[in-house]
Amino acid sequence: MPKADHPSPHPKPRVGVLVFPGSNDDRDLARAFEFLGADVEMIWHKDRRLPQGLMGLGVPGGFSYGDYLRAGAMARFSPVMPAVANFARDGFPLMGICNGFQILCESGLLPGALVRNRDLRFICRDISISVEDAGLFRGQTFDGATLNIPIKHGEGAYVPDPQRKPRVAFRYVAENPNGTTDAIAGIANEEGNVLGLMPHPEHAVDPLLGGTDGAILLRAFLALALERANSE
Amino acid sequence: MTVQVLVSPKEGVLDPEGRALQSALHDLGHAAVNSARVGRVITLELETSSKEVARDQVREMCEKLLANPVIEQYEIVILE
Amino acid sequence: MTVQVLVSPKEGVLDPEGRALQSALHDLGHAAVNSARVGRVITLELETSSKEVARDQVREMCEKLLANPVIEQYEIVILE
Amino acid sequence: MSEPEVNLQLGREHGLTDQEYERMLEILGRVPSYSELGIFSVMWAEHCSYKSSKNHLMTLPTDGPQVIQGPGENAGVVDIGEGYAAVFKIESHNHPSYVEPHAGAATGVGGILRDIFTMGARPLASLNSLRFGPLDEARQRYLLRNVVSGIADYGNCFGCATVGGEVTFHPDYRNNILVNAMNVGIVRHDQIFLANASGEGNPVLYVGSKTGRDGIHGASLLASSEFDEHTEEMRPTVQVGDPFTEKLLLEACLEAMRTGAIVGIQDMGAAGLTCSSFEMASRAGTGIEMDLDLVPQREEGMTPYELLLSESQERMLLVAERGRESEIEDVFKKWDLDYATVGTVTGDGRMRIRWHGETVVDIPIDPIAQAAPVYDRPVQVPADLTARQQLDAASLPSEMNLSKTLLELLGSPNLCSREWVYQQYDQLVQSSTVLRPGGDAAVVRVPDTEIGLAMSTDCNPRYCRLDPYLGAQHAVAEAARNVAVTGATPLALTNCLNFGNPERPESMWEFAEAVRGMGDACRALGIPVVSGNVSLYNETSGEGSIPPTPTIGMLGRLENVAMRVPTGFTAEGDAVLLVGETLDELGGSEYLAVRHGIERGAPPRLDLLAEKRLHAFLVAAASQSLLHSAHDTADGGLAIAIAESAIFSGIGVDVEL
Repeated sequence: MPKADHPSPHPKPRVGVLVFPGSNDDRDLARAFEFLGADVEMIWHKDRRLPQGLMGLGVPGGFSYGDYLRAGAMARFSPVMPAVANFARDGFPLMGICNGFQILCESGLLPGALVRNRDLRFICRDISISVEDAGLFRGQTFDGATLNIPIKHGEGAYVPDPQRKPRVAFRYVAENPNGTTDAIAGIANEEGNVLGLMPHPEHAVDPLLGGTDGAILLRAFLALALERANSE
Repeated sequence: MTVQVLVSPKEGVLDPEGRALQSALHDLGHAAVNSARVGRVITLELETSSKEVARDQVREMCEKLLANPVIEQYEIVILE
Repeated sequence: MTVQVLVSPKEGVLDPEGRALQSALHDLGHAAVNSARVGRVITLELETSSKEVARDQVREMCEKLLANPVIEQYEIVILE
Repeated sequence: MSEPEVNLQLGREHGLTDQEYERMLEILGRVPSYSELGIFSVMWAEHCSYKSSKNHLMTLPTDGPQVIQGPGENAGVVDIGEGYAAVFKIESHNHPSYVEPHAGAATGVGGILRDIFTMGARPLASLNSLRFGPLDEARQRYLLRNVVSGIADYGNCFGCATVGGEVTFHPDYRNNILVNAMNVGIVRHDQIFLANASGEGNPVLYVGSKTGRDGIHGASLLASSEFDEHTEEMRPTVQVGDPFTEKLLLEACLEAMRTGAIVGIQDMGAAGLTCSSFEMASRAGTGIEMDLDLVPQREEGMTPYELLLSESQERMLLVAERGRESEIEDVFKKWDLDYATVGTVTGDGRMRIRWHGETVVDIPIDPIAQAAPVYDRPVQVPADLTARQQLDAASLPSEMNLSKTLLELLGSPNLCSREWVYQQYDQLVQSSTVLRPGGDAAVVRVPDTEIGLAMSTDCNPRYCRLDPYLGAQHAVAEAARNVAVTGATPLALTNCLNFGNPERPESMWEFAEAVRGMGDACRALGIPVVSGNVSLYNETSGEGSIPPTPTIGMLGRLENVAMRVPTGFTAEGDAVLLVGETLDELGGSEYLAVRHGIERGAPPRLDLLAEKRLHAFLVAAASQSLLHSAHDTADGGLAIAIAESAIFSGIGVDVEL
């Protein structure tokens, strides 16, 4: 992927990408972050501690543990997860994409759960989502914008937990591809630093491969990571 | 000791499989089916021979892994 | 009338989900689990009140749709 | 241990002809043990021995400056520049997919993926070529739904993008659907691994999943005989795959290969342990000694016969450098995979297998692996062929409402959008997919380079039924054209030859003619065959065979992937050019089948020299950025091609006929 030809955020954000057995989009997420000028560390799920100086963490898409039993059900018990929970509690930004979103829900870092798509079929196509909660990204420049980003999943229908209402971050625009409640495509925790979404921004960064709206989202995430690091 | 865990979707929670199954059964002419719910049955072979120990162990497994309390309920059946 | 159908992989047929579940349970400290098999439980509400009619109807549903005879076996349980 | 007593009748039940049974006795100089009979039956089955097709396959061109490894290994390897090579193959899993569509299709994908990474390559893109009976039959919709979900579940979970392929519906596939799976992987030139068991004293290692009773006789009986009433009892032999374990197996194999301690490696596909061990030893001219007690087993009380013939999935056979096995063991333990040293390479060219302290197999390798029987089957032109090739186009009723006809054709099963299928596949993982499914060919970028690879699978079964020689040439030409319209230069092809029962002279004639036509087309276009697969006996007794289906998997190379040419129109005001001659040729057309329900006439004429110039023109035009888009006129003709270019991009078009 050619180096980004636009100025990346300064100083360089340093983010990690978790890798579970069965993660498939881990390298894609790392490549997208690097394309946007970040330093990236791959973190194996058996490590008990996160690397020093990490400003943000991506939990990638894929089929951790083959999605057996429930997508994300087994990954939450990996040795690295307690450190991930502490990292979130310290207010650092986390982004769970697709399987990553499922893992964050199963581990309780995000409320609710994700169940099988309404038509019981895997869906892979581009789709439009709207940004619902501007506060999440501290009013960064895309309030209310519609982003065109690919989805690819078989268990993407969000079911809210009546006791823990989610902050809705993204909704599908003008359609509901998988029967998700209130067209929810992504949510955030109360504090707003842990984000989970089904669409794959890392697959909408390189213009040669398709759209580039994913870069807008990932850049906003990197900005949050820098902001959190600088507030230490 | 054989223990079965029946994990099924909670009342009112999205059950795409159950709904798809009901319409498929109706298409096959089984109009008498008022509702269908699809869950998982997990059959475990446990080393222990005491029913209480087995039940406690399996309950812990359900709480931790086998069922997601947000969307599922479970029932433990000790077979023999 | 509520009828439950337990569908599980046939003996000898590979059960990848059961195998993954067993190793996960071991990792969680439940060493006493010798084996785990994962299948589907289908709960049907039927209009009829006769157990025989219900059993026959459900058996036909199993043969046609609910179970894949090549790799699965099924058991019908009449609840009430 | 009480094993059945081996005699001529038991040999017949294992699919051996009387002559083959006698030949076996000659080779051994005695009556074989039950396990030895099992080995002969799978090694000499059509599926593994190619005994009815070998003579014909020899006539295909297989070399060229770009060819690093031609047919004979697990997959073909071609140079693609900058020290990289593309490893690719297409294989069939037809019979298992008919018996259990979801598991059959899924294990078809698993098998082709292993053929690629056993050569040291990381699978980058998958395609599949699927053929079913008419869509208005419920059983065909059941088969389609489950074959597609099986391919999706396995490919998506494993993490290899599915980027292209084809789906065809024709009444004669009703009882014999076709599921051909193709994969393309990438490897550095200096990291290619071959499958030979060389080096006397080197340990033979078993890695991956445990062995069960899956798919016993999968290779020999199921794939080498027609379906008839007792197909039902064969049902439990279908294998079930685990894509999650396969992904661990991929990472573990590639990591183990980097240790430098691996001498040879082969995946356990058809006939599992038997085929892999025999082929590895036969390629290296060595022998193997194995102890079945050391094989990791999933079931209790498995007999040597079952262990040798089991087709449990996700298993590989390796030969390591003596003394360095522990380096390899560490890798497989890290990935939680089964590992066992099951034997040793010997120098005497024999296969010796022990079980419970007894020698159950002691037979020579070459007479079985190399010198399997080869048949020159009789051929006979189908009696009704000439009649079928007659078409009186003038007698066809003329079309009153062309718009309505066009819409009907665009909506017909063989011409309509395939979105319903490929939107179930992850087309994006590994961030390499430049042109997604739906166009003429998929285009992917080779990671860390600007090289593009274009790939397409093609075959028009109607053309092949009406003229197998010309039909096979059309398959090669169209696959090459689909690749060239994207701006890529056709490099090499793989083929999956799906035909009927070779013991029926008409079917054998169709096979012989198709291979002859394919060879001539490859020579004329300068495109070698580097790998492939033969699937015969696609026939149900009493109902005749499938249309001859020589599926072509074509690979092309783009110097710079950014220069690729998409399918749909891109800008208003652009001129639309038609390149090539349009002749009055309706023979075997989709129009005739959809509008008039007839399959008659000779396929269109094909000028291979003009075809070669067309490919050169397309590649040159693309490399000079002269084309905004390009689309191949194939099934459905000019009207469909123009409509698709518009539909694909949503930009309208004015045409002067």
